[in-house]
Amino acid sequence: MRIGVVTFPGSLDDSSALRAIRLAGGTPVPLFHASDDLMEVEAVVLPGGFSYGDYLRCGAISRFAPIMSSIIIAAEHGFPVLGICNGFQILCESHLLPGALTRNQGLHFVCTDQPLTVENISTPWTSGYALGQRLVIPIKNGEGSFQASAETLIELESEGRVALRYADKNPNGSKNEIAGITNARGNVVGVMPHPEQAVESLTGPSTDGLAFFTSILQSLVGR
Amino acid sequence: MATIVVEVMLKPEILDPQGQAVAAALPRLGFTFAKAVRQGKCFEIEVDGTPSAEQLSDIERAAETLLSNPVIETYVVRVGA
Amino acid sequence: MATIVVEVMLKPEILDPQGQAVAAALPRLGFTFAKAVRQGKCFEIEVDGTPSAEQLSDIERAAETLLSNPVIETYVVRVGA
Amino acid sequence: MALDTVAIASEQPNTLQPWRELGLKEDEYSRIKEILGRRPTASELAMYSVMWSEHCSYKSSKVHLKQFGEKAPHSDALLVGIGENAGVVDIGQGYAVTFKIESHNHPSFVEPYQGAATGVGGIVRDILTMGARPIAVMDPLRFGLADAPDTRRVLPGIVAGVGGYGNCLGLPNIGGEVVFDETYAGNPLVNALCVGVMRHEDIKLATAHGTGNLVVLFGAKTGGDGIGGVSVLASETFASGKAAKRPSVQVGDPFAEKVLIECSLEIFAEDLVIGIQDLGGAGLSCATSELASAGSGGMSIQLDKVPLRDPSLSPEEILMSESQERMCAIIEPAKLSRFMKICKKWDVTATVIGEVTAGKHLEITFNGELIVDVPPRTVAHDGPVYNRPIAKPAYLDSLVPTELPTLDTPDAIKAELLSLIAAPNIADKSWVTDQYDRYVQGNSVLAQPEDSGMVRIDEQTHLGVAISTDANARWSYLDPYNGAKLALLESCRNIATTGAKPLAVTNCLNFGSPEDPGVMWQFAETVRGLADICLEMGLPVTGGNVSFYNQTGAVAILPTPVIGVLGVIQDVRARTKMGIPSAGLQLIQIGNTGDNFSGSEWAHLHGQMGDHAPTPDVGTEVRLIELLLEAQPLFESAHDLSDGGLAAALTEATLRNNIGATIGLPGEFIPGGVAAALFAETPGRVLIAVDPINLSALEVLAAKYEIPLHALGSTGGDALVINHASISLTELRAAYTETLPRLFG
Ligand SMILES: Nc1ncnc2c1ncn2[C@@H]1O[C@H](COP(=O)(O)OP(=O)(O)O)[C@@H](O)[C@H]1O
Ligand SMILES: [Mg+2]
Repeated sequence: MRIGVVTFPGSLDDSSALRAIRLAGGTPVPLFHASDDLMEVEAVVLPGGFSYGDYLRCGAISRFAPIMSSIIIAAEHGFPVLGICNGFQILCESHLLPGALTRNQGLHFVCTDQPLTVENISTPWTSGYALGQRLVIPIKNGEGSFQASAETLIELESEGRVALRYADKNPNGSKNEIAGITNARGNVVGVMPHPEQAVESLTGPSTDGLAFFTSILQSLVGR
Repeated sequence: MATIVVEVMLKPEILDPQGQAVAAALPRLGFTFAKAVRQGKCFEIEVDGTPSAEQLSDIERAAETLLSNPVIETYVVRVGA
Repeated sequence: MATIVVEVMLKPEILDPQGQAVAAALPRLGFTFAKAVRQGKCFEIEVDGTPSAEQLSDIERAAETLLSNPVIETYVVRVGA
Repeated sequence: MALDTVAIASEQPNTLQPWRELGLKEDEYSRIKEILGRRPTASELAMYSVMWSEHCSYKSSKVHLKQFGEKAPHSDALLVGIGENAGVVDIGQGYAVTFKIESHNHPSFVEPYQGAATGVGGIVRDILTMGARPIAVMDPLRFGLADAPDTRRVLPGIVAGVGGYGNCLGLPNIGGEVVFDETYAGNPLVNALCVGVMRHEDIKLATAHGTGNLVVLFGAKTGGDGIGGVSVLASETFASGKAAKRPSVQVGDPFAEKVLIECSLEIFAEDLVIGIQDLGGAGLSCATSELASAGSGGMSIQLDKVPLRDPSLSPEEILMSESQERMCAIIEPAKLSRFMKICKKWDVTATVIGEVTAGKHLEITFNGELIVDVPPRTVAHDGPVYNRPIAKPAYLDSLVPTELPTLDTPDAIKAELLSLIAAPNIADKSWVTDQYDRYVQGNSVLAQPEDSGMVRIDEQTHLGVAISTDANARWSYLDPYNGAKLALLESCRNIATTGAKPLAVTNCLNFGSPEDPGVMWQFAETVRGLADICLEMGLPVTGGNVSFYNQTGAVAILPTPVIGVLGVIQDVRARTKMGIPSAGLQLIQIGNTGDNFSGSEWAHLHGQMGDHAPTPDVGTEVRLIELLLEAQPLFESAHDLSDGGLAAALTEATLRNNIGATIGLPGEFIPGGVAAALFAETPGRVLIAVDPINLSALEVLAAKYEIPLHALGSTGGDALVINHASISLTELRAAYTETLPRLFG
């Protein structure tokens, strides 16, 4: 099962995302921002990092990369896309997901082992979790505060499109403790926490992130 | 040569922790003038000669699509010196 | 109530990677108007009524000591609407 | 201003030149004239002045640093030693590791964010230059008192700068230090360490040879950053009143550096460069003269080819500019097009600015006019050497022994412990370290607050490296010779506590003014101690950095030799962590406690310094390290005892996983009683938790290495109980964690 990971200039967690796909049993495929060729992958991960230095706004410049034009078209037809951290920011800037990620309330970059709860298991990226399951996954970002208009928040909540929520403490001032959301169709998911950094107990606080990658492989098999 | 200034501010309903931090710091330094502070970005764009109508409309479009994110921000374009 | 705007820009000799990133992105989107772009911060400060001379001089001092770092930045204070 | 050419310099020998303003001494200026047989051109003067500055020439430290060569232990692991951008050691399986610490102290006082950010950027380029992929950073920091107003300006800026740059590069920050002392007010120390890994065959050196090979400048465009920063700023005390001495600050662009790293690694992978050098202090002056000097000598440069960010720069300014994120490579003409292609892929500007020539001179032209014509060695390597006067400082004669309370009651134990662990030097540092990405790259096996940082090198074989940095400036103040030795021993112990074997050493020597004989004595003693201990421990010094002039008026900082030790672990899965993992374990202190209050944090809390540093017991430390490495499979957790003594170690070990402990301290057997047992900072001790079934095996090993074990008690419960003093973990945590957030928001 070929899963792509896009490297933008300034992507940082691309190698970890490739590793996570491999550990989950998939075939990781590196994709480069400057080409619009999706290399026959069946799903794609937009990894964390500081694409284009996060200058202007996080994700604002990457959204215009050639690879994104292919991804946007594919996503509108149901192609599975997971955006992690900077990838989530890119998805919002691309309008594949609503809302925006803004400066953390505490004004600092925050790297911590964050408790979360899973709130939606109907997406191909979260189907391997149990509803309400508690996870501990690292967050590490300076602009992770999810903001959206009141109507958008009502829409997300009423349609059950909040995928992950911060538990115990809100680390950054996100509206409704939102840590991750999905589009209406469920194929596009964006999360601020880094599941690819919680796939081995040796290097992460848990292995709670692995199910994002096993979920997508399962979903693709079942299709 | 002219300078165009694009000011981008967070919408009033969006949390502005940077502005809040400044508002909190001012009185600690003895400055009491501010009722509220919001922090935004500004871009100084240099263009050749006086900007044409077409250029100005291009700048508007750039401000709307690239320089600001309409989900959370508003912008103003000013033609400077 | 008046709004004071303080614009803080990097000095021209200081590297401005953010402005450069914007300048590089504009032509990729087909916008060719910009000869150069610099990015700075702006603060919108609300004060009660028309600002007094004393308030204005306070604002100048705040701009110099808190809102900007004179080692690398310059600022302008404008009284807005 | 008219261009000052070599021809004009020959014709007009009497032109007045601002050598003094550029930081040169009269005899140094005469020597330049002697070398050239004429007065220097303005550009040559600029080059010599920066390259002969303290920062670049090591003119005050050289005579001492050569001990690292003279006393060097034989080491099969050393692949590249002192003298290159960073030393390289063999860690087996075909891997080589390079690591180094550098300081960026003064710039971080002037502009904390950018100063610290560019400090990280600079050391990362040094590591990259060796041909290595940078894999982690660390940041030993020193600040003025935690509650001083200026610390509230300096610390958040520096921390944000270290994080802002390192996080954006995707380098995990796996450790560092945060220490407060009033002598660092006005002189914060920002030391940055980077470690990188490569295959043996990929090692690159800074050398230019092969007539006709091209000199290529790639990376950011050149602006006016930090002009004069190196010579003026780093050679004289920074006096806040003299605005003219302020440097123009260097501003970093971590994104540019990130793409420069990826671009360079792709270039290395295709073996496209003959030699390579980063542009750091003294910019192009340094890079061109060092490359030429290390090669055959001849090089010609067309300075007008250098891509500029600020077109108004004069040739002297271009030569001196410290614009960040630039590299200089020597490549064969046949490989140029491939080189350029890779640069284009990463959107990195690359320009041929000259070539290697058959001659022996570095010749630089500007618009066709010859403005520099020098033997490069005289610029890069044959700078002045000073044997500065040395005198044992008077303060050492007026030191007084500590006089501290005894701890007789449970209430006294509790109160003293809680105030100690809330002291800024001991308190939890996560306010700082949570601003650093410790996970990125997915290979961080250990990071702060563990005793050392540890990174996996190979996912198949599980090979890894560990790094720890340490300095105990108070001990160095009391006794710089032993202070340096103790810092190195502590670093080694930290490495061994996590399960790795010490292999090599780097250092960053932060001191006051070398023109003060007392400071110079501290420096000389430090280097002597460090060279001696490295020889005794069989560890090579692979490189380092010296930072002088860290002083305000007549007051110098505490002598602060920051020592970094690199260790190797064959299987990272076997590493030991510092937190107690479960209840029902035995807590044991390895090593004896003595009456070592001088220089301790507890004495400091009581306003005392004391009069002597502990005497290092190298034999015992070596056996301790051997014991730690052999007994490691028997440990459930292990934590080095250092600042704050056993009290701090117990706090950290219990709070890590929120598992309490009950211990009894037989104070009557320890000189200094219960107070010493808890708060003395005797070196050579480790706190471990072991499963009772492993106890006898541990005892056998300890006996073999003749290392004493002391049973302290057992783990479990939700309190730390010490001799009837019971402190709930909640109370303990509050005291330990609230200090930094309260001070810095
Ligand atoms: N304290 C020290 N211990 C050992 N080597 C040192 C020390 N200080 C400087 N060096 C070595 O001297 C050489 C020159 O240092 P430096 O000029 O700082 O290098 P760079 O210009 O690459 O930063 C380097 O090889 C460095 O490792
Ligand atoms: Mg170097």
